[in-house]
Amino acid sequence: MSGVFGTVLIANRGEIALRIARACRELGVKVAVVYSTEDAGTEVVRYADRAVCIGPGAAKHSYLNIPAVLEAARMVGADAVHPGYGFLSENADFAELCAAEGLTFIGPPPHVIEALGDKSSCRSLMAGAGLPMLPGTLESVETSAEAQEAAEAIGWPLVVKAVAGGGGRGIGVSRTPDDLPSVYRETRRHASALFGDGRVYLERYLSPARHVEIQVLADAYGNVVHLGERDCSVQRRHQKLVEETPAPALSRDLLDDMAAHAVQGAKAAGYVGAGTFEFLVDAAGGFAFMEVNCRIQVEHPVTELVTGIDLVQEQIRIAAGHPLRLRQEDVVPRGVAIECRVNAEDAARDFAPTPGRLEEFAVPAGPFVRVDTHACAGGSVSAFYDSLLAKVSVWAPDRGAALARMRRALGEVRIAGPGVRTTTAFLESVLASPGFRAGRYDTGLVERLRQEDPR
Amino acid sequence: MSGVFGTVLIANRGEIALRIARACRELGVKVAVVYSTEDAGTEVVRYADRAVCIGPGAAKHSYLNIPAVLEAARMVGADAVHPGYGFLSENADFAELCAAEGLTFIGPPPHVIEALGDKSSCRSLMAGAGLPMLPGTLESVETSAEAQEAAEAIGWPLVVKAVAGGGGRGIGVSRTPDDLPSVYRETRRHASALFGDGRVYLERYLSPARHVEIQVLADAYGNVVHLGERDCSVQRRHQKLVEETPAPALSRDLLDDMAAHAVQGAKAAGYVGAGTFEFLVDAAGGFAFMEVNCRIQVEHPVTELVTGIDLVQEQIRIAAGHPLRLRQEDVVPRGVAIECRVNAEDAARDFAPTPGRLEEFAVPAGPFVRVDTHACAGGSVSAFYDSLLAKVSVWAPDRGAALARMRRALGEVRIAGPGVRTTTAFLESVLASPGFRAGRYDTGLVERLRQEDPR
Amino acid sequence: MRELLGAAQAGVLDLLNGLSRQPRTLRLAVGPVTIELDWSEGQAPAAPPPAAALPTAPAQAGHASQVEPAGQSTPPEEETVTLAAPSVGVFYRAPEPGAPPFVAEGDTVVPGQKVGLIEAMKLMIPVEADRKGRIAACLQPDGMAVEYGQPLFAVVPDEGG
Amino acid sequence: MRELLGAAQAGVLDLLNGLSRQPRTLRLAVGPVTIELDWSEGQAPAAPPPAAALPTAPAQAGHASQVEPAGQSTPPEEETVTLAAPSVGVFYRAPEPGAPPFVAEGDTVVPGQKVGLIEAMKLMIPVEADRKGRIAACLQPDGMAVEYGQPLFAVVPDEGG
Repeated sequence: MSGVFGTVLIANRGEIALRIARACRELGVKVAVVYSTEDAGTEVVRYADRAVCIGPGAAKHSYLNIPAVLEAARMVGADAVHPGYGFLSENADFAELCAAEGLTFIGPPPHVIEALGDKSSCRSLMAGAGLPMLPGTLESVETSAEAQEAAEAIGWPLVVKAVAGGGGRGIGVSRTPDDLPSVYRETRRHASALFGDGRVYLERYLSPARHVEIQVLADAYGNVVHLGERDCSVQRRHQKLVEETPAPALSRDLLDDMAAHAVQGAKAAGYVGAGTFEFLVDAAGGFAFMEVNCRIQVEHPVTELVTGIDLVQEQIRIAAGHPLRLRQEDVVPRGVAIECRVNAEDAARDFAPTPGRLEEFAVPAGPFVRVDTHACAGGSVSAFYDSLLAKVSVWAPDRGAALARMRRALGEVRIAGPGVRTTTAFLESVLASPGFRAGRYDTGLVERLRQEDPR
Repeated sequence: MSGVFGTVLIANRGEIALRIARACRELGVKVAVVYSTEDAGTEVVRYADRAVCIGPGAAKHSYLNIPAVLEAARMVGADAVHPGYGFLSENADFAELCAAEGLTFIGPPPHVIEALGDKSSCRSLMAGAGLPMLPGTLESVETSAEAQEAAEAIGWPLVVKAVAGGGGRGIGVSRTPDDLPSVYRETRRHASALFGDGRVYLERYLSPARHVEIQVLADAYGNVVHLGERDCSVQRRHQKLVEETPAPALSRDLLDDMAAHAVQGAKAAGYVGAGTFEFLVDAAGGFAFMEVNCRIQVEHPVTELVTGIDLVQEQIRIAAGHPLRLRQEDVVPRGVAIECRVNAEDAARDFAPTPGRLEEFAVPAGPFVRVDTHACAGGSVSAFYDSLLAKVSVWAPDRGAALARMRRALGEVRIAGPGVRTTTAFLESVLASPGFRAGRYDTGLVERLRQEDPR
Repeated sequence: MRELLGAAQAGVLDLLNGLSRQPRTLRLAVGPVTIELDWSEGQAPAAPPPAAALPTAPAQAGHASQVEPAGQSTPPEEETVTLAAPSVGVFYRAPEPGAPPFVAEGDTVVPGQKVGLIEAMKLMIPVEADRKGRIAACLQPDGMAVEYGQPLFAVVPDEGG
Repeated sequence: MRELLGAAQAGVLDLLNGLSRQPRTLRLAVGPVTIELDWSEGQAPAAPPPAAALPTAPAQAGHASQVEPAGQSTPPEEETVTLAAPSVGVFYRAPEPGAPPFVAEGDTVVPGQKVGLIEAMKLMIPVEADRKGRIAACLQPDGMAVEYGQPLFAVVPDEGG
């Protein structure tokens, strides 16, 4: 593979670090990783050609420690840095500092991350590009009175969102004029604490709705293709639990229209790399733009399974300056793919994380099943990081077969350790629910299931 | 899944037993397995809804013990028996006894197994169906003098083959008129010992050649489709080590022609179920029929990976009397798939089996990699059965990417235990060889590699 | 040097894996090889329990497995071995329905004596005693479907047998 | 030397990872390889060392880890703890090129005393002693790239510190 990098430093951990390492191997690129003392025994540290310990368990002092990551890149002689998802993946400053160090940041250019990461500028940009928007304020709302005024124009229910937010964090819902002041204040406070930026904006609240996102790939020469959609409506407090493609029970026309808008948005933003355009779809089949994720997504395997395209390899090629090898007509999704996130959480205790040692850890295998995991028997789930244990994905020619396959696959999960619980049984109950089986579900599904079966 | 079976008994062990169990689960069929005392601790015994111990380690007293298998089927109330590959899978008597017991044998009807299993009747049948044959005797050759006479008509080199043989066993090569009498006697003797049937026939010996086989699916109503080819030329003493599809460096016309002949042959034989038509392709691009395998093949995953069709589920549906859901135009192979057989064998000691306890057993995972295995850390490789540890299969859009992926995957194999060796490094050397990389290889590849690097 | 170290580490782990009981100390040098293991436990080790492998079911058919080693706190019981099913099938205690059983509890048996039948696919496979002894218990009822190796009888072996 | 040390560290980690039960002491020499593990509990083989978590290398930065408990057969050695790198980066022993090092072997140090620098992305991060003691050895040469937690100095703690 001529013309990609000599060494890529992976500035991440867990399953995605291993996923990226595998892509590098296949491209003939040397793999370096950073790790925290907490992760010293993990698989990717062994897998990599070079591994550099950059700090203690707390992410702030390791995976979010920009000087340490850059120093590690220098130490191993990396040409490029892959940030994975989370951590520094959508940090425009980090992307900029990489460039200053002569390192290629595998992701969009810093100014694009910045423009799309700020919800206010992102909404302006996308509205300008012709994407359908929910009624809301384009600019941030600076006072409670201003919020009240804007809210009356938008109508209730509405959502107060952090300008610097994303990924389901920094969101408050106002259902009546009465609760607006407190929701407004609360969300500002949270936004300040979470993102160091208290600005918020208001938007019509569409819920329940379907959460559908479009995967795009864009090269540095203005070529953009989309790789179809993922339906991520099975969420608990804005955290995705199950994702699938194609989106069931939505018309192909609607989805094609959404995809075309995503491509339009990516072009308008000067997007480069792999990115995701998130939309909400209402019961009437209208859709509205929500946000852009400037990184590889956790749920990218479902897109890979139906398209056959290795998204991480494409990211690396694009970052190395290669033009896209794919034209839109080369992207031919086939069949149905579903991903279930097996988390170390206790569904009975409001999905509280359950860190601990893994005494038993067996994941599914066999035909048309893919598992992305970094965990292993004898390893442990660290309390320092997210609770994702394994992504179990299946492919089948049709949705019925895919559901049967996923049930079979989840039945093969055997994970045990002192104090460790997993979401496996909860995922099985989602799969078994009539709404999910019929493909007629929305972001309210999980809450409805939990009320039926509070465990 | 209405109309398939209530309970299927799996009359096999190892990876294929688990593979079949998974297919049953996905079809909503209860899984029963038989096992020997040697296999009491294996994964499929735990996986199944019912498991019945039918005898000691020696296959003759367990997996080949027809009364014990049938008794187990009765005990668990099975509706059907899946024989897997090897053992009783091509035993017409067993198929017949199943029918007598009211059990559906998941495979072709007994008379078809019989007609195709006897190489003499099979060759007559296929020659009659218009399949290209190598020059040879249609009937068995009963005396040394008769052999001499037939050989002179065929020409040297030629191969003396057991009428009851198959799967690479019961074959002798005569290179000159001088060695014919001894080769003839030896092969008869072997055939008698191996199959209880000393009859042999003669055929032109084509070697080196490519070994290419066509997968077919046929229902009970005369509908037959093919699922493309597999190139299985990487062999050591007629045992396959690596398989891939499509067959590289062969013209699509040739392969289409071969596939059309296979379908023709299946129709002529009244074939029902999943079957494989094996052909030899010479350097000039001519091909000739070799034999039919009346069972699921070890290497079926490569076909599944490019077609998306679950062959074992299709076998079960066909056996349950369903008409084929697929028309030929529904079979659209996509991309490239390769399978490597990781065996517990010592390549340095002429691939001698290395049974023993598995202290470490880690197999590859991640995007577009499938592993079929029954083994696990803490388990062991039994000296009673074949040495297959894991089938590592990969898919990619093109052959170059598939090769890179397989190299990556084999690099993730970590198998260790006292005395246990694996073929992993040898497989890596096959993948790295210029002949294999170029797709220009034949059944002589392995021998040439071993002479270059005798280890 | 580095390789030596790796070998030494692997050596330690292998050693430990091969040990049924973890030692108190382990020392391994390499340049002309020393290995030292110490299991001493301050006080004198207790009297070792009688060596007796516990059965793994299904037991090897035709081979007796010791199933009830003498308990330590209970008064000593008779030691028995099991006679296991030589085939999967239906177990019969008598030659035909209504006939008296081949053997009853308390009967003594000699090697080769027929003590039951297993019917597998209309074949009648005899169950035969493999040693001299006394039937302590019949472990399966008449007409029960049994697997290969499943215990059928508990037998008190005759010391002289 | 650095490689050897790395190998030794990795060796310790691998060993510990491979052990089902963590030993009380672990000693690993390298020049022709010695490995010693001790799981004994309670009673005194020698004067028990002060309770200190066993090191997992790279050690928790800023925290001292005990690396060399007294050997049993050799005459008692000085017990040392390591001072580990507080950051990934380039380790400097002196404030600037040509200047004398912050500390030399044999020097005594007090908590908070600057004993080195780590340069990470042009930031100069001080390495400070975390206890009273005497520098037994400097384990990394000037200008060496080090990882977080990598041992920089061996320090003999002052009992009174």
